[in-house]
Amino acid sequence: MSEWEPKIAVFLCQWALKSDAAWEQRLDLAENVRVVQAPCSGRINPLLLISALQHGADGVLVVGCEPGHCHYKEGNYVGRRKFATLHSFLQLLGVKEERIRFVWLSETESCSYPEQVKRLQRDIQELGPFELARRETIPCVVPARSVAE
Amino acid sequence: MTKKTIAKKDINAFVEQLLRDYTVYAPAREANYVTFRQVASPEEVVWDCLVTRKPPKDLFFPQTETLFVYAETADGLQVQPPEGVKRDRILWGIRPCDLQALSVQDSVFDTKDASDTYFMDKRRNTTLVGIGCNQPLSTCFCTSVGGGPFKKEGTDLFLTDIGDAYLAEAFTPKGKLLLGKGSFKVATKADLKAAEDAEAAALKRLPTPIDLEATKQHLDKMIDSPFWDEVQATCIGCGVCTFLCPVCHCFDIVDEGTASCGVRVRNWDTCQYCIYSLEASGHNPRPTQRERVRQRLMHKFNYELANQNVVGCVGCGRCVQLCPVNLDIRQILGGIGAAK
Amino acid sequence: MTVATKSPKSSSLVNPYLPFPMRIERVRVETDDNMLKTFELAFVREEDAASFTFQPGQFCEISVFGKGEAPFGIASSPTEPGPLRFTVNKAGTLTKALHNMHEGQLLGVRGPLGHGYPVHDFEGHDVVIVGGGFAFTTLRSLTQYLSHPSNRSRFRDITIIYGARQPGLLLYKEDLAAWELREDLKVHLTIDQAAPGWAKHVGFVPDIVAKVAPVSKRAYAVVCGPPVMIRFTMPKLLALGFPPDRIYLSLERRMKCGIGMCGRCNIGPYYVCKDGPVFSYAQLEGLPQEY
Amino acid sequence: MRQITTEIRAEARRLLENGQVDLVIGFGQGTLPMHSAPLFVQKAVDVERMIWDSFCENNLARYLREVRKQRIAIVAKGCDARSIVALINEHQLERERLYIIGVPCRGMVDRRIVAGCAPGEVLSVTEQGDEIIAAGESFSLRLPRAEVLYRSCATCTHPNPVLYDVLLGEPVPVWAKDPYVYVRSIEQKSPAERAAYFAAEAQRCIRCYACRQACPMCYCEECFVDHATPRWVESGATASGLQGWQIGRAYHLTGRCVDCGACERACPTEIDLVYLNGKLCKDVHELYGFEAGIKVGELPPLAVFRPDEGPDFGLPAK
Repeated sequence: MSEWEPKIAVFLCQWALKSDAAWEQRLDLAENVRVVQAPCSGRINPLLLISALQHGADGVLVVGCEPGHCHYKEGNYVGRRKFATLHSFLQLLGVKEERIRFVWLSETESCSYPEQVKRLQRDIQELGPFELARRETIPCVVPARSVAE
Repeated sequence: MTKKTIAKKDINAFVEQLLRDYTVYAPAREANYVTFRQVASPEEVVWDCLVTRKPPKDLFFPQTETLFVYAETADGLQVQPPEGVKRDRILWGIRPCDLQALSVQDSVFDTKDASDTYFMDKRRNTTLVGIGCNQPLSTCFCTSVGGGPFKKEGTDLFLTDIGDAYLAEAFTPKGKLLLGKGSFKVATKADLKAAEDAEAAALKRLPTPIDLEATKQHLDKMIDSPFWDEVQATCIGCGVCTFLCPVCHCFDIVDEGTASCGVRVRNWDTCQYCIYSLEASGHNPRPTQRERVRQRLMHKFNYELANQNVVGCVGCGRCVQLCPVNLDIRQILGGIGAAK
Repeated sequence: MTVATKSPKSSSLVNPYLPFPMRIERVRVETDDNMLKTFELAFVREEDAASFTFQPGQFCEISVFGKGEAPFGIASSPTEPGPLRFTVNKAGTLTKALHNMHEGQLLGVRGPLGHGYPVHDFEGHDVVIVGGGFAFTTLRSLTQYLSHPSNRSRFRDITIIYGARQPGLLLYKEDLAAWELREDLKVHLTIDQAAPGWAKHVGFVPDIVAKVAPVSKRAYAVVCGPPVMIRFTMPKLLALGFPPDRIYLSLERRMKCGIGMCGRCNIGPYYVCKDGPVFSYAQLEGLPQEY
Repeated sequence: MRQITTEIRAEARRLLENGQVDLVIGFGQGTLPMHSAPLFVQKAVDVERMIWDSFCENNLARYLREVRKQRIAIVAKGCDARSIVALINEHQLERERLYIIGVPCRGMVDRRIVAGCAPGEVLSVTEQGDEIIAAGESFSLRLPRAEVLYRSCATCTHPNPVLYDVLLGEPVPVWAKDPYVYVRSIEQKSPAERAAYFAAEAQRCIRCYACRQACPMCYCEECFVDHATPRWVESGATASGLQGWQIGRAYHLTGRCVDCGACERACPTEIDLVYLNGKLCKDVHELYGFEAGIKVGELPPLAVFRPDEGPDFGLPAK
């Protein structure tokens, strides 16, 4: 287990990082981090979060804009109810609370985004891998023989 | 044929011995019901369950089965099917209805044109130990569809409960082999009489045969019958009847993975689902539940007779017991003769 | 490709689910709307090429790995050497992925599957070929086969009636042009509505069948097209005197296994994959019209 | 019960005879003991086939969206009526098309519990007051009705229809105090126990989708599980495929589920679905004060929001 490194899936509202400096650091190529941009945190299908976990993510971070600053006025409020109920539901299934994190970044905090990702990585490192089943087809097992033999 | 008996007190030792040489599947408890699964000890075997929740078909035709793994490598595209059965298997305690169902599946998966390697591999490497049904349930109707509570066709070894002992009849070399693994005695005349009595008593509890040929002929003329509108009205279009049917064999083939690597699997599928026959264009040759219910009945009582000379229903009663809206195939069959 | 099964008996030596590889040699766009492409596939292994013999009307299951498998009629004729041709309409997930593939890429193929057109029965008879839209693929195979110099003399008059919504949606335009030049083929092309520059038939295929009125005596009709075209063409052919056992249809259904096991493509007791895809109308009469 | 059966028949006869409706959806005698089956009645002569007893377990509201008849009467117990309200609120039904025959419900009897108590196959069941009498070939068994109710019925707090055109019989007193008592008992387990429990339950799924098909609220034209691009969950009976299906199915009912338990009753492998759905009901109740299908016109909780509600997602409250 000592070599195990958690994989993090980030669902990022494309408007949440308010400055170019913050946008530069969105970590979409960082090791063990995958960033999925969404038009708005309210537009993120909860199935995507479940799918990410089943595909190999150990932690999920959803980043949205702070209240009053949603590009679409109220999208983040719609998202909030979805995430709050999903989060609670997954805990019933034994998924640990800390595994999924939702953050709303204010304009001034938007540069703290890389720190948020790293903090989640550290927390998940403590928590261990996702509790429920992963997709069995990943990673693929390379067969021994070839059709083209 | 060899007829022997084994005392009930010795049966666990027999199963114990079989477990040393085989992988054994038997009716056993799962949650609050009994179903076929692998057992590790004789104590797990449930003896008094006539109709298991799920039929043993998934031991030959698993709900999800890998056809092959594929991967793109430097040498091109590689395709590798999984290995076959490694250790000989025993299916312990299969009932005559499920045995008959297996023979129907044989006629689907092993034809003159093609043979399903996956199904046949498991079939060849499995010894079937059947057991008769002394006390058929109220939902049993094997006798209606050409079966019987002690029908032994297709079994390797068949057990009949005769009180303190089981009468054991071996029909194949595979079955005879098992007789050497337990404390069997030669059957006496009294034993054979007891078995006959058990069969006669069981038959009394079961319904009379229906005229399958007449049913088929009725169905030939019932393609557009309003009968289907009536019987389908309350059907909710789930897969309970077909997935729990020991005969139903439909499947879907799906790739799980990416273009460069993954597995091709087959999954049980059912004619009752809307998407079963839905085409990519949006056209659906069976657009409503009416066509789907008709397909299920037609397939079982007309098409399979026409194609394989077998009936696609063995009267196990699982669909009767577990249909969420109590659509009873016995009632539907009764209605076919009377319908226009 | 080895199949790992224990002591298989002879009939099950071959795993019917394993595809063999074929390479895309050429892709061409068939129609103006870009929805139809013809793929020319070449065998990768010589033994596959050697053992692959087929009849017009048969089909293959083509694997696009990661998306699955789907059946496609073989559009080339056994008389044409070289790659196999398949024309694919972009409709669902698999065909979309296939349309994005290009020369050199590998596909998996199983086949040939099903039964083709009964060409031997056609010998000494007229043959009327009726097609609509993108369902002309195996009819191309059939036409090429019947009209091949080594075969042509065995058949009497050959009439082709083929329609599409617009001129740009007709498949195999080069072949159609070549057939029209031949004196031993009667080619009737039609489009649904008049279009500039179109001097041939205008109207739906069933109406053109009635208008052309091919002689039914000593003739076979072969029909392939969308369900609605089939439904309206049948009465016209019957009215012209074609008996049901001399009308053949090539049907399409959603398919998976291609060998009569997975259960989904049946029309009555027949499986389209195994017993078809070519059926005589006599076979289909009285069965559910589930096509 | 017998009284209500008579009243249902009379009402159905009246509605069909005077042409007020084209179809009455209710229950008829099933073919097995402890099974009553959904019944469609279109002719007044057939109303005698209608019954009302302790085994009318299906949620009949699931049929409403599929029936194309113009005017329908439906026998609705508490949960059916809530589903009807929820469907109206989601614009899946027109109130004007419906004639709701409300029936106060005493909870439906779980035939699996009865069968589990019996020493042999149950061949007949009768009711006497608050007792169920189950009999087989060599036994007769008396069981207190309250102890053999379905789990969802035992915790039901809306046994009386919330919407009806006619109410047959007297409203029944509500017996359950806490509708979420069962969910709470699961919540109290450790995360590891909960994960193991969910995995074990989901593992028995055979993907027959009876839960979905039995549900009045599962009316999507294409279910997420049937979607090919993207394929949200694995297609097969693999652990992740089964868990993904169970998660997606339940979660999609957030704020829409009326906790009727029809899904669990339809399940052939007896998977505990009620705790999944119950959790969602509990959360929307506690977080947003919402219970599905109670008020006509009330929007589902995931379609609305209040700016000042929680959680604050790491930001200090303003």
